[in-house]
Amino acid sequence: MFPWVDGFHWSPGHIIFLSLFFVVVLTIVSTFARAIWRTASDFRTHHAAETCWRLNFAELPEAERRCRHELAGRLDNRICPNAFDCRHCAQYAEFAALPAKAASLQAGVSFSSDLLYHRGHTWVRPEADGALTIGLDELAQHLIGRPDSVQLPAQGSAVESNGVAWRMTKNGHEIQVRAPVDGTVVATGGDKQGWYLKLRPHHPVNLRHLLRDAEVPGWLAGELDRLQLQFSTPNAQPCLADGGTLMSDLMDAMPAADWDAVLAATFLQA
Amino acid sequence: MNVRYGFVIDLDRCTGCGACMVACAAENNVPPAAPRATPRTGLTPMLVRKVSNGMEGAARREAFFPIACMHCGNETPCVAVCPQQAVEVDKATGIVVQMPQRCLGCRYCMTACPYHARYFNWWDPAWPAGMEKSLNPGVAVRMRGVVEKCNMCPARLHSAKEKAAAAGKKEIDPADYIPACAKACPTGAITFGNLADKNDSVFTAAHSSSAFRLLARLGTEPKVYYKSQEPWVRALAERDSDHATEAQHG
Amino acid sequence: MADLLLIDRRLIARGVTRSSTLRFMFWLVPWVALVALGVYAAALCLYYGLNQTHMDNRFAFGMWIYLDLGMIAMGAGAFFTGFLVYILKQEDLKPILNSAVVVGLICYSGAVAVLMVDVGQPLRAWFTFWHPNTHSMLTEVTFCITCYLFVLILEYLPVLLRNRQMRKVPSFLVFEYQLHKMVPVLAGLGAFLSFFHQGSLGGLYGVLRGRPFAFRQGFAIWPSTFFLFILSALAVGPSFLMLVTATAETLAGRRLALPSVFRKLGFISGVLLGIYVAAKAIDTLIWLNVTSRAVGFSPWDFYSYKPFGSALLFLEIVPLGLLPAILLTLPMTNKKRGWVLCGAALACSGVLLNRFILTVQTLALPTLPFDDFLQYIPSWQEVATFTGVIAYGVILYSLSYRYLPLFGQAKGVDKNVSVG
Amino acid sequence: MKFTRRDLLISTAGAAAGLVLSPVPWKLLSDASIWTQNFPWIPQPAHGPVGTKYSTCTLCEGGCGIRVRMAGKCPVGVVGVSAHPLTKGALCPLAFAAHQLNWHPRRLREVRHDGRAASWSEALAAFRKASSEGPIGIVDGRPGRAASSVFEAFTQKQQGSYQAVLSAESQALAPYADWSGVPVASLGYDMENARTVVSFGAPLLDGWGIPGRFTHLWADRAAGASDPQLRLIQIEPALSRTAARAWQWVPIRGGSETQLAAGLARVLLEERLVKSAGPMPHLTLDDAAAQTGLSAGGIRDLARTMAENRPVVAIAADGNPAIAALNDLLGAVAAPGGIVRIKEDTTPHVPDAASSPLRAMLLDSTVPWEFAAQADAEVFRFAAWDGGGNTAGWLLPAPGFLEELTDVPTPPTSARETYSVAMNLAAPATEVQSAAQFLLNVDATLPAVDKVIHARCEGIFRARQGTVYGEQTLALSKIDSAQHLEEQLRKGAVWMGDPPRDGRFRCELKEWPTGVGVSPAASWATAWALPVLPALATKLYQESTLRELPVGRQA
Repeated sequence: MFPWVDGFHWSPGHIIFLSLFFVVVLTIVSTFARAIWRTASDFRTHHAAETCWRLNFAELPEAERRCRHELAGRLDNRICPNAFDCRHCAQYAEFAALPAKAASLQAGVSFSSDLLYHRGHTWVRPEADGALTIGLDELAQHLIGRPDSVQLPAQGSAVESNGVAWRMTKNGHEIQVRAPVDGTVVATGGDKQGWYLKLRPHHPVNLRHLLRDAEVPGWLAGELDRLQLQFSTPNAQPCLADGGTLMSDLMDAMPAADWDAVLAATFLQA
Repeated sequence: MNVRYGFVIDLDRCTGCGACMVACAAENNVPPAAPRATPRTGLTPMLVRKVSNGMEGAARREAFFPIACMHCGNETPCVAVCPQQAVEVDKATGIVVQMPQRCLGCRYCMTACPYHARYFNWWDPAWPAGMEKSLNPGVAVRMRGVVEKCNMCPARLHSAKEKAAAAGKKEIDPADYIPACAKACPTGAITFGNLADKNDSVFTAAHSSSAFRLLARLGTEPKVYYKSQEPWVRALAERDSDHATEAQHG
Repeated sequence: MADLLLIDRRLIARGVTRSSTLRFMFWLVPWVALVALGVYAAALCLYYGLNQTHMDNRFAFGMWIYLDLGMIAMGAGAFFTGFLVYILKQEDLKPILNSAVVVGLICYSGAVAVLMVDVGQPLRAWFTFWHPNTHSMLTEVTFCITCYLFVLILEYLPVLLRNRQMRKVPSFLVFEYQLHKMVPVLAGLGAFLSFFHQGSLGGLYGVLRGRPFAFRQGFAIWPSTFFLFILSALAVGPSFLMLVTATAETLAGRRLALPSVFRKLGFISGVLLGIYVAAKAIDTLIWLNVTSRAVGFSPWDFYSYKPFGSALLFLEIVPLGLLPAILLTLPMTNKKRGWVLCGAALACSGVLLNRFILTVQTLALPTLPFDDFLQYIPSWQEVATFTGVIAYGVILYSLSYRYLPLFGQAKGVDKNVSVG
Repeated sequence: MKFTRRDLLISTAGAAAGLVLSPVPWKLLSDASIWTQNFPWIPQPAHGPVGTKYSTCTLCEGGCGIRVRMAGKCPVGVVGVSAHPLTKGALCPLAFAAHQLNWHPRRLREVRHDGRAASWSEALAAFRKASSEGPIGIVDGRPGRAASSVFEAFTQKQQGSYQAVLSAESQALAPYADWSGVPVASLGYDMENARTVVSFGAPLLDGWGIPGRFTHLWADRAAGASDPQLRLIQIEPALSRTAARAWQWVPIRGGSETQLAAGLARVLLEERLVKSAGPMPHLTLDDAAAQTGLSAGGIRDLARTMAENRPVVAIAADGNPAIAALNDLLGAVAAPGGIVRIKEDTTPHVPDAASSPLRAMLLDSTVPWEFAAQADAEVFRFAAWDGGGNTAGWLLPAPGFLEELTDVPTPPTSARETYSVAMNLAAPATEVQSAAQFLLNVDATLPAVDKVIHARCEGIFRARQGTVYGEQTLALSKIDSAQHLEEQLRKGAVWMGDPPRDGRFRCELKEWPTGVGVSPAASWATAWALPVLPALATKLYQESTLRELPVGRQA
């Protein structure tokens, strides 16, 4: 194999053969190494969370990738091509100018027009001091009720948009909640406080990608429809009375439901 | 001097006693047959095969073909196929050397050999208790899972070379190097020598009119010559294409 | 048990329906049993040596080498589909690419595993790399198959990392993404390696000067069987993929690939098979009239031993060669799924028969004038190892199908995601 | 700092990469390959100096010269001695692996009595007791050795009986001895001067007599030639190894050798193809043809061939008197190329009348296991290898191959008298005693084997004739002392006597004999007295189809 190993010949056939072999081996090794290197550099340059999110987004069912403008009734049918990041959407302004349909949601889940909503069922509230408070929306709270445990990031650690903001467990299910915005953690709350994180944004804050106004009821209506569908398995208890209120602590109330699928769809896991 | 060792085997002198087979095995520390070994799984670097003229009754004739590695001199089939150079043709002697310690036991060489002169160690080499003391010193025992064949008794060549070196000679005395089978043959049917030396008796024998080689038409230039005056033996050996149908009926 | 159900559920991608855990486990039981038996048989062979087989000094190659030749021919779909998709840009074949990679990985890893049992001293397998004899077809095969196995593993890795639980690890997901971007390089490399080892497997027999039944003349250092094996592997790879897909469809009870994919694969397979059959016919004629006669053998005598009659040669070339080539290419039959699958099955049988004849008949035929025609019946250990590898393939494919996105679930990942 | 999953992955990958780049995997690979080359369960041949000794093979009566390679006191190889006057370097296939025999699994390793382990002292006590109670019979498989003298001396003193079991070759010579009064041991075949050898089933090319003597003759004068100097005609039902290579093979019905001999004699006499007018057999030619399965013409042609190519000698596989009578008719008795007398000064040997009934029998290790001892006698069976089956009485481990000092007298069939000595070159693998040594322990006044050998050497030296074939070939007259002669013989030389000055003897044959010999299976086993085969004999019958495993033998 090498000139110092028995059986090596300085003949053209031998040299050609071994050269090709080493080229092939080097190609395989370098391909593998390059993939590892690029992975590492993605993490170093904070692109990893973004990449993960986009790969995840691509795997989501079409129904879960609908454009906010469709939810608001401005458009009839549009699948988001930007992984819900409207900051990069070239057509945002064009669509946002269209008139929205009047929101008329009475699905037993409330929302606040003060809050900006992320599609992963979190809300963002800009504070006067420039910090952003983040909490779980009402629908998610109804589903989970009181979590068994909450694992919050340490103060001072960085949270990336669409990355994991915090983790919770409930009845053996691990729930990863996606962060609606980038920022450094300045304070942590919990389910008792009604909010979970306070972040200080890294850059001048742009919250264009978060849902607001007429988009929120449209979105929630769709989410409730989905839940209705997911709970309507033969052995599931009735949970959403028609037009009624969403029961609280559904995970405890309906242990037989396919919570794996429900939670994944709710928190945007492919 | 150019040395090309080879055998000339006079089939007319062969009585099929099998002394060459036993002597070969004893010299090269070939293990005795494993309990389940058969002629198809045996280790017989030298193998005497019985052939007949295919007739029955008083007209039947039998002869014996001692078959060892033919040490092919051209396009040696086993050398080219070995993936890891465990087979080599020794340039100085023309001996096709099998190196068991290099062999991984893929058996490709065995499929390549038209003479079926290569053998696989299907079992661990084993002797009855104590019998390992009777092994030939200086000849390593091959392990299970490798291919072996006639290497023309390398230990004998080695000691002949040592003897020549001790005497300050460059070339060995031909009398010092005779493989076990040729030495053992009680009728002198197996003769060994330098086929490239015009003065060697095997040269004359190999070029006699009654000499022939098996499957010579494959073009591999085997270095084992056979001799026979008996027409049916020659006809059998040189019968190449039409044997198939006959063998099937016979 | 409940945990097992939960684990199973959590491994299945969201939004796809798979059979119940229990049913899947029942499906696996016989295959796991076969693998266990195969592992036991292989362990016997490794511990006691190859005397556990019915191979012998004449039949130095047996069932296992046949299995290797057959599996590697069938696994050709992996490199060929990759080549079609990434190099020839046949994007419509992309939905079956992952399935092709799994089939390839199964065939190659199975073949390598069996080879490790088949050699007498597996611990010395690396000698081939350390002291390579570059004249040997087996060296070429060993080098290429080993390298290609790594390529297949690298191609399989992105598929594996796209499993629902795997992808939850961010670094896995990012690595999968980065590796996936480089798959075209791997596809090209795979095509290069496969070209050589498929050919070298054919050359394995074609160079055997001492076996006039197998010996062929050729081009440069490669005998004609080198090229015939490449062609036949190219032809039969897509056919085998179709058969695997159709079987998976039957078992899953749903369509996994578009009819257009079948039509396209069938057509490619058919055209290549046609070329192969023509080349094989010409090669056979040259061998009959020139090659074997040059070394003094009357070729028809090779066919005088039953059951290896000349009918087998005819069977290989016409009903299992020409016929499927026509079925797969003719527009009338190419459109019908049934006919395409029938053609694919015939094509696969033809190539498997070709490998069988080259392995078994070559060794059974006598060469010396006083040799006999030999029979060889594999031992149970050989059969068990053989079926163990097949069962391993079924299990790996079943698991991959259940937990990984094998068919077209990777909707436009590359196009829509832009990072950086 | 917290150790995250990511850190774990990175450190694992780093460790793997570091391991690959370190020498560890390469060292492991290389060690693994070295290990595969020297699996601990594979025997390693001995190292150290290897010497060479010359001796005589004692596995059968053939008396072949052997050159033994010795690693210390352990024989590691056997080859022929090309300077040997009888064998010219030839050996039977089994001799090449004879050095394995001492480790044969059926080697007797302990004294056994009625199947149970016993001791030498118990055996000695039992034998002493038996010997005091009644006559002892000693059976010898190879008469004429120094040990045979010890046996005879014991039986003479003890009023017992000495009995010799003759080999098939010796039995074939017995009719001539009976008719002429010359002892069997003084007769031989002068095949070197024959032009035709007609074998009635004797395996001439397969271990008969002295393996190598006739095969050499045949190879040099007959092999392959259509009109050879030496015609070998094999009369045998099956196409044996000898028949296959014979000039002519005459397949006859099994056991009809007597009838064929009679038929041939009738043709010879009727057609006056022979000078003598011996007794005419009663059998007609047509009856002979019918009984042998040959045609009358075939028998006539055979008789003519024999008569035309004289000297001719017929060789029986057993003691068939009809074949001896045929030789007498052909003029092959006491004639060149026929049955010859190899020494003149021996007095006819009259076997001791068995003093019945015997109290006990001592069977020497040379006695075949097929020998049936007197049923009610206590049996002391000496053997190096267990022949199986017979476990009654005493089983006494005897010296194996090259483990005993013994002498080798003229082998049967030899045309010349010979004498050689086999030394105890090998260290016995177990505690062994030869029968002669055992008797010496019983009665210390008996002559010891080495004393007898010494006396025989003195006798040969005094006769001042013959040649010694050793390191050099020397006429005996050139050797200065009996001491020197014995030294030479102990180093592996062989003495060969000159032909007797007067080799005349006559067979008195009044009428054609009607007795029938027992036709033994003409296989290699006839030349193999031992119950076991060397391990490597498996090459011949198990790993190839060259031979069949002799009945009752085992490797």
